[in-house]
Amino acid sequence: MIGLILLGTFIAVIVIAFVAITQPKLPDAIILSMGVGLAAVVLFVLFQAPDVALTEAVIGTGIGSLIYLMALKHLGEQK
Amino acid sequence: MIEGILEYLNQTEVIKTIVILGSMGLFFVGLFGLLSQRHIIKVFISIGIMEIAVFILFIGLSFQKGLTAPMLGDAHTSFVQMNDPIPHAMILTAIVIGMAVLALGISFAIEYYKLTGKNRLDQMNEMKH
Amino acid sequence: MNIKRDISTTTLSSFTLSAFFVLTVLSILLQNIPQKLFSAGDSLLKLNSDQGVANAVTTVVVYFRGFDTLGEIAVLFIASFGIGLMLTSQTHGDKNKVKSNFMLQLGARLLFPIIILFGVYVMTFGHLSVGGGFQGGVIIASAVLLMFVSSNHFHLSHRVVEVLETFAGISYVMIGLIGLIVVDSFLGNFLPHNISQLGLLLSGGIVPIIYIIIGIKVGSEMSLIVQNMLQRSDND
Amino acid sequence: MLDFFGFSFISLGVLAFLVSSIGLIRMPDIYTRMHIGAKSTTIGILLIILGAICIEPSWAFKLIALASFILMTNPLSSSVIARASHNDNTPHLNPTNTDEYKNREDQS
Repeated sequence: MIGLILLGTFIAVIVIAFVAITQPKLPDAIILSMGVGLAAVVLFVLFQAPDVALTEAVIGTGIGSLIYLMALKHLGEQK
Repeated sequence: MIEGILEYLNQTEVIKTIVILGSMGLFFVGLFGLLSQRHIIKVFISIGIMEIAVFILFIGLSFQKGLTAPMLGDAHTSFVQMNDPIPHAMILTAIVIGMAVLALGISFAIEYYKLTGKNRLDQMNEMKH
Repeated sequence: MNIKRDISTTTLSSFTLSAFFVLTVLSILLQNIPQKLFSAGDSLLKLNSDQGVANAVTTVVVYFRGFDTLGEIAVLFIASFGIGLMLTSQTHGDKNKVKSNFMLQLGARLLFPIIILFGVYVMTFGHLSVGGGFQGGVIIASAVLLMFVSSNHFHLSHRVVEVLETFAGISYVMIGLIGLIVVDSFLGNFLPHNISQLGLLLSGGIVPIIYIIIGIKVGSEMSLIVQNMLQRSDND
Repeated sequence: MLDFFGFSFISLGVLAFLVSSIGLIRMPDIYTRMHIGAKSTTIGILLIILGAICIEPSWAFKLIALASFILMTNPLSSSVIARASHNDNTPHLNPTNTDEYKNREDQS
């Protein structure tokens, strides 16, 4: 069963990352990159690494969103 | 049929192959973004995705089916049949350091934007002439 | 996005070629994956069983790789220092253009001690369950971020952060030097660490103390990063 | 018997999440979408926590603390989203064009 779950989660990670990168709107791209971090949290839990999962959850969605949003506020819109 | 597929996917070699090919695919998605996008925030997002791909590869190669997390709990009272704790410790510090270095890079980009008003990579051509 | 317009043909073709090359090499390599990748993990787990620490990751971070963790904290300090140097702000005007309303201020004031308490819990129980100093420090920094976003008058005292950070850095090195004198190794475990006391709060010798010190250091540095990145926004 | 109640509560919670995601696709503008996202997510998470309490009664204290935290933060975030979009002059769509907040002064 764990092989099937791993396969599905990897496909989800890759699809979310591709959509996040080819997204023309910058706020949507930032939100979707946070989604990549959350899917990576699921993978770390499946790999029996709860410490790494907690770290990635706190940093990838707490401080990381702040840093990207501050960059968006200062660096302006695309085109 | 379905049981056959599940049995095939549960083998150790197949799980390791899924980990290696999946994280490699995620790394190439990040590399594609780094090469194709021009806005500076998209470049930083691509670098973050490549970082996450490396973390997943590192943790996933140390994972073995049937072993538990390296931690004593209610059901486990001795340090046997556990996963390798060394990659977990290394990746745990690498995530924190990676986010701090990313913030440093973004602060450089903000100061550059305040000085020159450029936020796209194809406009940054001061070194050319 | 239009792929043909945005990327040149050379880039795309070289990208495809390199991906194809890597996949070919991988498919050759994947023919004979060993069942078990050999590493030092098993012997480390065996060593770990006389430390009195339930979480093996904590032992590896703080005790076996303690000197590396000191270097990583130095990297974190230099990154925070660089951000403070780049994003210095001179004026202190109104932080937000729109005033935050009553409900947001009250909710943030209610949530702030709960999040701080959770961060301290994660920091203190790092050697018994999931968590540790890095995670707890970042949780405390996120509580500071919530107060910065909600309130207009909240200000982090620079002197307090400076004292905390200096205390944490100095006490880390001092505990290491005491271990060098007493047990003949840097960061040696000189406090009693008996395996029979496993499960108590003060069971691991110096391991929980050093993880709390790491938590104070990471929390103050991440709070400084948050303050610097938010204060830059008021003098556009 | 308690397990049966737990799993049925968890199924109801997942059903609430399904209804919420269908509503997020179907609703026209940001205010109705925010309504859907906040309300039915709260119901779904609370039902799932109730099911978990029924299955594992020794975790009840931690799960109740988690539920109270969600009950505190979820209305706060949705009200902040609504206020921000109103201050940003996001347009109302036709069936929901009542704006009772327009003539009211901002008093913080």
